[in-house]
Amino acid sequence: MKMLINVAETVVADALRGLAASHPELTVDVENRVIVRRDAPVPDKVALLSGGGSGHEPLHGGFVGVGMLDAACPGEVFTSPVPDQMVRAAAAVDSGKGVLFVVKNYTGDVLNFEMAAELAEDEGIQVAKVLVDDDVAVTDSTHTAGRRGTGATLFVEKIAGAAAEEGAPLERVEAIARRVNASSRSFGVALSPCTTPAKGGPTFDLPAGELELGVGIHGEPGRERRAMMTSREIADYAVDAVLDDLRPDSPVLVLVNGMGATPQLELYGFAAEVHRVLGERRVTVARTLVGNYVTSLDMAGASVTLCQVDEDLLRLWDAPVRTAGLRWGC
Amino acid sequence: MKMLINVAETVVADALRGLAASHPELTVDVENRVIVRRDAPVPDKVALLSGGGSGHEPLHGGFVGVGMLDAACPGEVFTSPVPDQMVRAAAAVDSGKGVLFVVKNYTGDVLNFEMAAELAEDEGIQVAKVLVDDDVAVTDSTHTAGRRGTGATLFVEKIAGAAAEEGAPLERVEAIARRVNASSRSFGVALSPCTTPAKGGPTFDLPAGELELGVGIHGEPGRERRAMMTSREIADYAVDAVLDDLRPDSPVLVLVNGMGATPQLELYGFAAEVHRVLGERRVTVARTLVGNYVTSLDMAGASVTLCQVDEDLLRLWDAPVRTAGLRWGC
Amino acid sequence: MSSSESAVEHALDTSFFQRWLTAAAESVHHEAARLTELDSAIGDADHGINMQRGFAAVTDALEKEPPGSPGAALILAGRQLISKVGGASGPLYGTLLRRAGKALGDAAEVTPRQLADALRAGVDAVAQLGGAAPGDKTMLDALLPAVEALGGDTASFTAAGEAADKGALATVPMLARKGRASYLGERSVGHQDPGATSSALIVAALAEALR
Amino acid sequence: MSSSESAVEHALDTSFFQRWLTAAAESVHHEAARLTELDSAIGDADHGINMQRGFAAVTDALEKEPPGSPGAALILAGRQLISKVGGASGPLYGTLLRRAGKALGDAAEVTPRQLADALRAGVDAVAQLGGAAPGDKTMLDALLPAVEALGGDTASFTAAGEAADKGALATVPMLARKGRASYLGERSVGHQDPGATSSALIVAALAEALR
Ligand SMILES: Nc1ncnc2c1ncn2[C@@H]1O[C@H](COP(=O)(O)OP(=O)(O)O)[C@@H](O)[C@H]1O
Ligand SMILES: Nc1ncnc2c1ncn2[C@@H]1O[C@H](COP(=O)(O)OP(=O)(O)O)[C@@H](O)[C@H]1O
Ligand SMILES: [Mg+2]
Ligand SMILES: [Mg+2]
Ligand SMILES: [Mg+2]
Ligand SMILES: [Mg+2]
Repeated sequence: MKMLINVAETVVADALRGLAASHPELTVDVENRVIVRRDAPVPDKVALLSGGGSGHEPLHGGFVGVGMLDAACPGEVFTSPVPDQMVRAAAAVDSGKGVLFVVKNYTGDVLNFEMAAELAEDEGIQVAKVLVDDDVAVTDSTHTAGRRGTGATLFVEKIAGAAAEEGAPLERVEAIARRVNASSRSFGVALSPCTTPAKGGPTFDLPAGELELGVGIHGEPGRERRAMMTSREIADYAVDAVLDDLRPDSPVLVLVNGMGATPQLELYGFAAEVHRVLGERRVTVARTLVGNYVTSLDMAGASVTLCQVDEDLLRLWDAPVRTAGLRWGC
Repeated sequence: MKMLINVAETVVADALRGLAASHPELTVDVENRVIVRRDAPVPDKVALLSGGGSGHEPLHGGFVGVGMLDAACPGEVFTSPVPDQMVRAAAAVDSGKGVLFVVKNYTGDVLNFEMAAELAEDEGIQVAKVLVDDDVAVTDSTHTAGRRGTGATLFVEKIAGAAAEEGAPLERVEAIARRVNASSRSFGVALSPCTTPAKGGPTFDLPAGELELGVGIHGEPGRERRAMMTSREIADYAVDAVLDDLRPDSPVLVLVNGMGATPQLELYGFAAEVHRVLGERRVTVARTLVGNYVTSLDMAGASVTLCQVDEDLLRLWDAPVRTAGLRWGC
Repeated sequence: MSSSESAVEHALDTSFFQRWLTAAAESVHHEAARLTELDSAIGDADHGINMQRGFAAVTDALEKEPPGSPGAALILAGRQLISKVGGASGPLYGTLLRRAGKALGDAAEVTPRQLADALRAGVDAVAQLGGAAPGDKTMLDALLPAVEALGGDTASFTAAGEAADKGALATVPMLARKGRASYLGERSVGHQDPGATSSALIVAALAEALR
Repeated sequence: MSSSESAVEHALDTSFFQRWLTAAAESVHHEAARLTELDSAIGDADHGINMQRGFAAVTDALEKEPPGSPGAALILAGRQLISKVGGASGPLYGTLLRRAGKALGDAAEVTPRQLADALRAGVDAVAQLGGAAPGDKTMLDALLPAVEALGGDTASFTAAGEAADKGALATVPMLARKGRASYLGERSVGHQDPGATSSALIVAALAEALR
């Protein structure tokens, strides 16, 4: 499998160099793998910090900036970052008002962020944590690692980031982040596996004419394999899977997310079907975002995330944001 | 080849339905294939109209909005739109100050827009045209169809769109558009072919371990096929090809454009190499844009576009823009 | 059809033109995959689907608003192609038929010679619009030999079809200098031009329409 | 090595620990592709590369800042794994070694029994941190049998290696309930757990370090 890279070993560092060169509004520490808002620490502001394996861009580095994250820590491809990164980043962004760690629910992320939180607290930084676990394809039970964190991460980071930008204290920013996560559910499908630079080939075999239902974003196969379905059928399946778990009684934010290699033409066609199902299920849509936001390298496929919002959350969603990957209002 | 679609025949209409559902700030005429700013015609403003084959999204429909295009006319996949679309769109956006057609230099686009211009003028609409032809992979001579229009289209639409938004008259908007085009050059490479819905398979064969240099955005093979190169080598080759033709003596805008299926992680790594070469060649970078903007369905690969700017053009580039595909400042 | 018969059939009425366009549409429909395949090699893999969409609209329109004269039939068809095809081939074929239709005026019947002259005018308009010359590996390389071969009787229709076919075949070794294939430079050599191929189908339909 | 020899070698010094960690690093390096392959089936295809990166940092650190005691060696190694691996395995293996190192204190030499107890404490810490139970198809399924097999003499190192191997193999029919493989539900059955496999390599290196 061909890739636009130098060697597998340097893909993350190379991408960070490119991010630094392309976005002067970011401070990128390539060696230590920390991406920080150039104006950090923002005085009297609660800071948001996230991170996770690379390969999901623009998540998280593309979400660093005004109104969203203060710092992001990219790990190796599909590998959670190490505590040293988070501790360094926390020190760089803490204004004294504390730092919220936004953590996707994967064992690796959870453990590394937990260690980082302890170390950061040892250094006198107040830390709160929110765990994102929105993927309904995974049964949430004490007998599993719990639901994965996927598309809802964007909603959590944007909305909690807006609250922090408004000057909310750490407890409120944390509470909002938890509320957004609790109000969000996702479901994803893959039409093709992805290719990790280290492996150089597809992470799983998917025969022609079949698709994976309930995939995550790390190249892992899904819960179920089926004969290829139409955009319409996939939308029915995915939205119903989400609505089985989340029964919105107020409007929703909709993220129609591309996994990386699905053309925008297809993604918007899929968005049409998602809106159709939502209409049939009498769910009101407040805002829609369509694009490649929480990706899985070159995987073809898409995911749907719904986030039920009230007026307060919607106002925070609409608030200005200025990052490489998401921008409006400023 | 699997696609997230219903049937090949409806991909464009389906995508337009999705665009309409997701972007209430647009008026989308699905049947007649016209995408228009909801507030069109904007009083006393010169209107910008573009269009071309589908499959290059967000180009052009994703660039309709404040500070960029007033209307876009999507054709079938990789097929230029028909004059009826442009005539209808021109009538919808003309405020009386005239309409600038932004046309990529492909025989089909040129002929269809020419016919549309004649018909629109018959209806009393003042029309000016700018031809975008930035692709240095194609020899520009009277014995060819001339250079193709690719990445520079984004620069032309953004900068001329900003001028129109400021209230510039048609001649000035047209002159600026021409200047941007004359100051822009592009070069693209493909690591994989793309798959058109109608064909259902790759548009050309590219053996493992080889890449196409000098590709366009319609699934056509490039000028030359070579053994696979590193990101560093590709950046050297592409930037030098551009600089052979454009010798900037002032800062440049840089577009590091993904063809559709290249992960952002790779694209930013490539951006790092592009910046490296530009530094070595003593070219100053004013702004950089990295992402999938002028795509070719699910093709893997990237293109580099440079646009030499003076202070006036840079100010127009930085001016607010609010579209589905490009947004800042508002 | 023997040449003695053809003498009395020299007058081509509106229904002949309808049969011609319908035969062309059928032929394009059957060969659509091949046309797309040819366009995939040196273009963007849409010529078959473009032509199919366009000619489907032509037969639709002929049914819905039956034209009153040969000229009206060609103008109607040309307008449909312009409105439905897009791409390079839409305006070019549309112009070909519209221009030829205009040349025929509103006569209820025309002679093969008049048709030949009208098509010649149409092909000239294509050359002017597209700026291509013979040998540039375009539809012109089939259309020009075809109009050369058209004469004063319907027997020449078969000859025109053969000439167009030969012309299309002759595009294989050519280096494309117009249209999308020109981007490939030397790599365009060795492939038959899709537009020349569809032109040959349309010209061949002339003789079929005599039956 | 005969059991009569092992009696006099019961004292394990810092260099033994360095040899152990170096042998583990080599083994991980050689088996990296296999570990990644296993992780590709039920995980995210990075376990080999993760472990390789981590243990390369361990051997580097052992060279650059040679530890003064067995405990210091394990703590140094654990810290490196935490700082360099990431993923689930980094904190877990890091905790295993740090915890075991802390249990050994700053003694210049330790007995096999002390090592066994320290590793038992380390494995308990892994269980607590990760929340996994035996049979959940994780590294614990190799580590627990290994510490069970460790006894008062170095001969038990070989037995521990074999027990870890058996434990790793026994993960094949298990349904994953922790870590990334748990997302697959039933589809995780039939694959060997990558972490259990790397654990077996690390435990097997104990006996190698005796040579
Ligand atoms: N300038 C031109 N003059 C005459 N014919 C042309 C010209 N450019 C293209 N063509 C013809 O059009 C054909 C391609 O048509 P089509 O595939 O439908 O359009 P597009 O190239 O826009 O995809 C070519 O094979 C060629 O015969
Ligand atoms: N909760 C847990 N407790 C014990 N071991 C675990 C746990 N979660 C995962 N593991 C182990 O970690 C291994 C995966 O490590 P690795 O691939 O490096 O990390 P990641 O899963 O983050 O990519 C699994 O094979 C399993 O043995
Ligand atoms: Mg991992
Ligand atoms: Mg085309
Ligand atoms: Mg074509
Ligand atoms: Mg893994």
